[in-house]
Amino acid sequence: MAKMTMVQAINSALDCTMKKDPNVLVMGQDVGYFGGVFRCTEGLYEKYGSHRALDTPIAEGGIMAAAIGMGVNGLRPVVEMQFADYIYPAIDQIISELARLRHRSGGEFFAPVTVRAPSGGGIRGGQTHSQSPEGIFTHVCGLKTVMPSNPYDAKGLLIAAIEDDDPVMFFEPKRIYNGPFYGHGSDSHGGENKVITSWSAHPAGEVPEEYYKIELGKAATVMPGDDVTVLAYGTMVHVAEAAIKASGINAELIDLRTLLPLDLETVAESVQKTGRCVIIHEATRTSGYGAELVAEVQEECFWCLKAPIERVTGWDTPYPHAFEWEYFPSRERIIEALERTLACD
Amino acid sequence: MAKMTMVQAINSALDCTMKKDPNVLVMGQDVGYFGGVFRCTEGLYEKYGSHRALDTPIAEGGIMAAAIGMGVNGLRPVVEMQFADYIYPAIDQIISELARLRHRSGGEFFAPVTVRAPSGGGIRGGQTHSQSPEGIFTHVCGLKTVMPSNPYDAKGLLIAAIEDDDPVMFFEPKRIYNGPFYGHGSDSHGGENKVITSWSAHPAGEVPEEYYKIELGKAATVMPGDDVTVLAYGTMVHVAEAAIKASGINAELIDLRTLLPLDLETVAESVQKTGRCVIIHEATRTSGYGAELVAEVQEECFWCLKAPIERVTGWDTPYPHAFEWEYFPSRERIIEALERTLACD
Amino acid sequence: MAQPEAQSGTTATENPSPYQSKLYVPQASSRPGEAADFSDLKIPAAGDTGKPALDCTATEISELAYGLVRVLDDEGQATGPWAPALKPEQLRQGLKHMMHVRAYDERMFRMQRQGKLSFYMKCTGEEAIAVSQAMALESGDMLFPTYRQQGLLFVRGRPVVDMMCHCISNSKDNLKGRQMPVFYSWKEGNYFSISGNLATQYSQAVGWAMASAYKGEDHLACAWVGDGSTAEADVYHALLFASTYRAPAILNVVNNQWAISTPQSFAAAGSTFAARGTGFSIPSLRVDGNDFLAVYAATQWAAERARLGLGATFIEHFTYRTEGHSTSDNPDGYRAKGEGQAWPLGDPIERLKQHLINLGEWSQEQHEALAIELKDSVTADWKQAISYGTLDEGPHWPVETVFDDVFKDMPAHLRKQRQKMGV
Amino acid sequence: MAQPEAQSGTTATENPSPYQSKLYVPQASSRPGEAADFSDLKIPAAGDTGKPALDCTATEISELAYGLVRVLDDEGQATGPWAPALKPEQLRQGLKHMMHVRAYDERMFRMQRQGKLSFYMKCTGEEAIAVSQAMALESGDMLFPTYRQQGLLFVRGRPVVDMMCHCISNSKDNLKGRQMPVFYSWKEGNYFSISGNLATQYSQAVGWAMASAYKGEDHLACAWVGDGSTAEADVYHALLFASTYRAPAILNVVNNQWAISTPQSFAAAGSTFAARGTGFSIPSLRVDGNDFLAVYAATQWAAERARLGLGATFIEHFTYRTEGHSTSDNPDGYRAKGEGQAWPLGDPIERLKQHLINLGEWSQEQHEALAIELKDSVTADWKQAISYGTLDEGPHWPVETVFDDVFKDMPAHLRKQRQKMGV
Ligand SMILES: Cc1ncc(C[n+]2csc(CCOP(=O)(O)OP(=O)(O)O)c2C)c(N)n1
Ligand SMILES: Cc1ncc(C[n+]2csc(CCOP(=O)(O)OP(=O)(O)O)c2C)c(N)n1
Ligand SMILES: [Mg+2]
Ligand SMILES: [Mg+2]
Repeated sequence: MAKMTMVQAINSALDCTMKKDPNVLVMGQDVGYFGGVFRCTEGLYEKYGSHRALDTPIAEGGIMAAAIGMGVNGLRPVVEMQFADYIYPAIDQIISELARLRHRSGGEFFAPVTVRAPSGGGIRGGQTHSQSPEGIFTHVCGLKTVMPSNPYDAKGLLIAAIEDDDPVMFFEPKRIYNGPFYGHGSDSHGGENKVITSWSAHPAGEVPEEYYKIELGKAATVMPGDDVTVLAYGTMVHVAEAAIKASGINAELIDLRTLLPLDLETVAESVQKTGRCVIIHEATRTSGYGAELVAEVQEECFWCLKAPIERVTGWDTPYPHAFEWEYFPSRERIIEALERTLACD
Repeated sequence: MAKMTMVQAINSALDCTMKKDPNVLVMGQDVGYFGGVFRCTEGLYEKYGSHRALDTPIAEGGIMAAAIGMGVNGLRPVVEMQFADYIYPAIDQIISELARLRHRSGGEFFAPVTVRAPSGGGIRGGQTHSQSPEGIFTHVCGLKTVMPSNPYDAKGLLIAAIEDDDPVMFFEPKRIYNGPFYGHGSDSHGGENKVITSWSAHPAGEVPEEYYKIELGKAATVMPGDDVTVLAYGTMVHVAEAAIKASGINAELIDLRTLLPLDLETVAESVQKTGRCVIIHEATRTSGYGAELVAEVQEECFWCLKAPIERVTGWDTPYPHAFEWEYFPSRERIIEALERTLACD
Repeated sequence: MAQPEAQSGTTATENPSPYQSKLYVPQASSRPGEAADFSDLKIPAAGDTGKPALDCTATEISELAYGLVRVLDDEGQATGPWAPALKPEQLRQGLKHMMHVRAYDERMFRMQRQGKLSFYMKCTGEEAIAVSQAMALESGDMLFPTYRQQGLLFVRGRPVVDMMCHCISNSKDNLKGRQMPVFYSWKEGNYFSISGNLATQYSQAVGWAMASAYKGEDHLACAWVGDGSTAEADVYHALLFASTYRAPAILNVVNNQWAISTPQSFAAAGSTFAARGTGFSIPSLRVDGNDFLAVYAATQWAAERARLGLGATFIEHFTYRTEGHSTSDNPDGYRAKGEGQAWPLGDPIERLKQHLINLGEWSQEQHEALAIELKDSVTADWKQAISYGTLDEGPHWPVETVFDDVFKDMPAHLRKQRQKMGV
Repeated sequence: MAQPEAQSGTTATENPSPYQSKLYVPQASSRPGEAADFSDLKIPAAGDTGKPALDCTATEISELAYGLVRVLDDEGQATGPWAPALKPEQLRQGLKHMMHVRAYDERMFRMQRQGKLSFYMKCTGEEAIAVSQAMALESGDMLFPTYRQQGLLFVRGRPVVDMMCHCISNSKDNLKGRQMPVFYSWKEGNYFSISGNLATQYSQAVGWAMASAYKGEDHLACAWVGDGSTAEADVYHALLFASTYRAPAILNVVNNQWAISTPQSFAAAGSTFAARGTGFSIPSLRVDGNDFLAVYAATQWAAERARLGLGATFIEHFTYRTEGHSTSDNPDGYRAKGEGQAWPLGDPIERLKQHLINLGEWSQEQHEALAIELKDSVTADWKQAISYGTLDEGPHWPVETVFDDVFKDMPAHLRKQRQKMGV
């Protein structure tokens, strides 16, 4: 066991899989010599060479196409998109090709590509370095979509993703790369939100150095509770946790970890118990993944519901540079939603 | 007034706006000399010349970028994507640029581009000529998304879209370009589904030859009813209508027409009355636009709901060539959902 | 190469615009009512083009990107440095494959017209490209075709019955009824699954080739794209990645001069397609695509380069789409009726036939007999294919198999949907 | 131009792969610990390159895509056919703008280090490009810049205070706190809103130019992209559409040889960037980007071509990114420390200064005085800017204005969300 940040845990996952399987390679902009703009691929170039820690031209569509071709030819490429915001130039290759290949070829061909992408806001990146596009990918059949919330999960899920024979979209909440974020003060700009909390103080910052996997498609119950179920993933797991603690409400917090396939069993079991559900994500609200969660939860648990299911999400606006703390679903907004939900009878 | 198919109505909308405003032009693959693979731009080349019925290279991303630049420079380009399935190469330009331009420039710049795209299945087009990607665009703030269900609406909505200063995604359900489709026999392959019904027999096939607009953001109540609200758009409006009639259920059928902004008022009013809601779309289920509708309806109408909101949708698979009638939400599946919903008390 | 002469493309008869547009819009080679005319085309004589060293640079041979590698002259004689050393038996084999493709296309087109297929696409006039290239490659080389390279399957020995079964989505369709006709896939023959999305696989081919190099193997990837489709971003990415990583790939452009109704002038950027490769340091050739021997030689040259580690080659095959784009269009609506006849590079089958006759290795009688034999064989194949089911009547794959292969293992939500399907 | 010599890119020290990889991976010009060495560069002497006719074709001048248009020689003398007829007053103006940009960059970079900005990007060493090009264009021409053409704003007269207010998202930020620093927008100055997404606006510029032609106007569009960003599809589309419709556009590549940590060798395809334009029939030039006069002359030539209806010009500006990519990286981590010093084309400010001194129109004293004046002016501007608010403390735009401008008129769901924001 070692103390690791999420960046280190991701790096360790890549290292473990590259060591185990010569068909695994990482590729993307600045991932080779430089080790990645967020340092996730640091040291891999030195260890595995320029062919396996492969720098690429700045062409997300070309990178994705090359990765698909490599995947068809037996390799397991792990593509880094420098920011999730820059996935769109590659989305035709992802949707029309990567996701569909196995089905359209009657099972003859497939490409086991993993796409890693730092996503979400909180680093003052403005609208083009803060997006959370995961919802789009959950609408595309043939893709699995994952977002870890801590170093331990990040490593285990990433290894599982790389070894999965289906394509996996692996979104990394960059706000918590180096430490958890508890949604400090949405109204103060210079102050509390700059507090850097370290992963070393968090239990999930304990990460085995060796190879291990966490099965895709399994949620984790972060806090048990009886009165309301809170569904979150990525950075929002920690903000939700802080909000629940601050509110004193007896909430059950579930970290979805994998969005598709969804662990509906765990979710439904919880809502059947609590009768209430609040869903939290950073992405814009309309047609975000929260909508799908609402739809499934109300279908599965309709007769137990004591209150409308609430969504606490990013606003339906581009992500603003100066107002990120007002954009983020804050502790305050989560607490209000929890209280509104509990007030229903 | 004249009898028009949806193709003719769209053509007439283009003709009316081009006549009125020299800044309007149509552009896309085969839209000029040839008049479009679905004939929607027929005659415009002869009438307005090659500069205003503009053939383009096969580069959806390039076409979209050119249209944005033109829009910034005062024109109103109407882009035809030959099939909605081929929007993805243009999606970066749509999401990162078209949708965001006004906001990111503090209101300084905008591009009033309309994107027309034949969408949906039912013409044996297989997985790359049958998709319904509208849900994705409703997740992108800054875009309006429209899908008409008949010639009259198609013309009025398209003119409104072209004259709108915001970008509009205008999806045309190609199965009903030339006549409505009532979801004939999902179990017969050669027979009933080949029946071509003509628009001339349908009241909405009566279309004024002159200019008129239908305001975006307004739903239409197709059939009034008391026991259950059915939300649909595009081709599914007609299948739903046939299913409701066949079932004898006293359902209220709402044709959303504009998905974003959604006419939540009309929808909520209806569900508050009926207490039940069934949502129908062709697109794949998970994270489709139906999920957003469920989320909004349950939030607005929770206390009146007598049954879980049901979604009847395409399956979470690519659209299959040989099995389109099993893929389409059929009358049978809709009737089952209606009956299940009504059985709840 | 000079730019095409500046002409305003407008033909407006009733243009209410107050603007005096200065926008240039490209012209078509011909439109209905006009006389088709290719007399401006500069076609070098067969045998005139030199054959460069395998390790040449792109700029050293940049002239070849504007010329036309030709081996067979108008009389069917093979001439010049590119003439490949092919045995008569191989030539007859090539001729037979091309004729087989044509017989197949004709049958399938007719079956579509009779409502037995939902759609079909012929490659009439372009048979030499796929057939000759497949013969010049090795079986371990991976093919990334478009819908107009059915010839590859004939050379690699795919049973015609299987191709037909795919096209009618019956119980023996290896694609399980999921794909439109002609979007073949055949793993066993190293023939990649065709996508309806144009050009997407062109850049994947380069990734495949990079993986081949990564694994230290000698297989190359060979990819095709149409003239119109060259406009897609994937072609740029393919050229860039192939150059950057010196991928063992052959990147082909089949310039049949039309993209549905759109003439090549909208994609050609006032130049040749091959010329686009030079700026990427990829040696680029322009080849008479109706000349079986020239295509063979160019492909062999490119394959040798790839196997020697010299990287990719870009080849434009200059040909002509003799018939409509697909069963969905009538070309008389957008180009002069006689354009196909006016096209000066002839028919690839006729040209190879003449060559073989000149060599004394073939005769008109043999040719006619073979044509009948192939037609009959295709007819027999069709009968067998429909015995496994037809599009409208089935039997098909069980409908619930649509849920298979979305993922390797079916997740719970798909199992639930399959149940809901109620079959 | 010959391909770079074949070298295996691997530096693996502990590679457990059983494969003998044959994949070629490009090399960097230098990496830390190596000696920076540009001695392989073939740099033509100033004045040596001929100036073609405005109506030349791309292939006629293809050599210019591999050469380097230079006017100022090492001694600061202007020479050759490209030397533009600029008055001393204009030259001093250009020098002043470049010095102003540098002073501004230095100040802003320091302010970022002090936590006053979230991010900043300098254009040190590349000032000539934006400043000289803006001076060669007309005010009605539309600019589609990247984040490294701040010089355009200085020439067009944007108040420095306004630029600063944007960079700190304060109450006077014309972008209302929405954009990261340096993503300027300035409609009044025909300066398009910069996108964080690389290259997307390059092809939009061509659409803008097409609209200009459609309306029969004389304005051109001028767009920029970095060497690394040329790999994006938008650049291909820009070249293709500009060629197909002969759009009045100037398409620039600022080849500063680095894209964050990635050397130009990953994007250059073993050739020059300019060479890529020739295959699209777009006359393409390669210019000494640190030579104010050469950049001016090339731009003027391209602008004249556009206004004469001769279509687009593609210009590669060969320069060097002297500092880090942005405030987020340290270049010493990925390139040799001395690489900037080894770069042979010098500093654009120094070179123009020397030229003016040679002309007797400038002196070392004047230069030093101007530097101080500009530094002071930037300091005063900064003080004024922060008087309208700072990033951390505000005042900003009212937070609820984030809901404005998503649409022209706010729809109901956004009004509802604004209410929920509770402000
Ligand atoms: C991405 C995409 N855009 C548009 C289409 C529609 N489409 C199918 S074939 C075709 C023309 C292709 O022409 P070309 O590349 O010249 O190939 P050819 O048909 O001549 O062999 C078009 C526009 C498509 N299939 N995919
Ligand atoms: C689509 C996209 N991909 C990746 C990035 C991240 N990124 C920002 S700048 C940059 C390097 C650009 O290099 P270059 O084009 O050479 O321009 P320079 O910074 O040298 O001026 C990268 C990769 C981005 N902003 N957009
Ligand atoms: Mg073609
Ligand atoms: Mg650069």
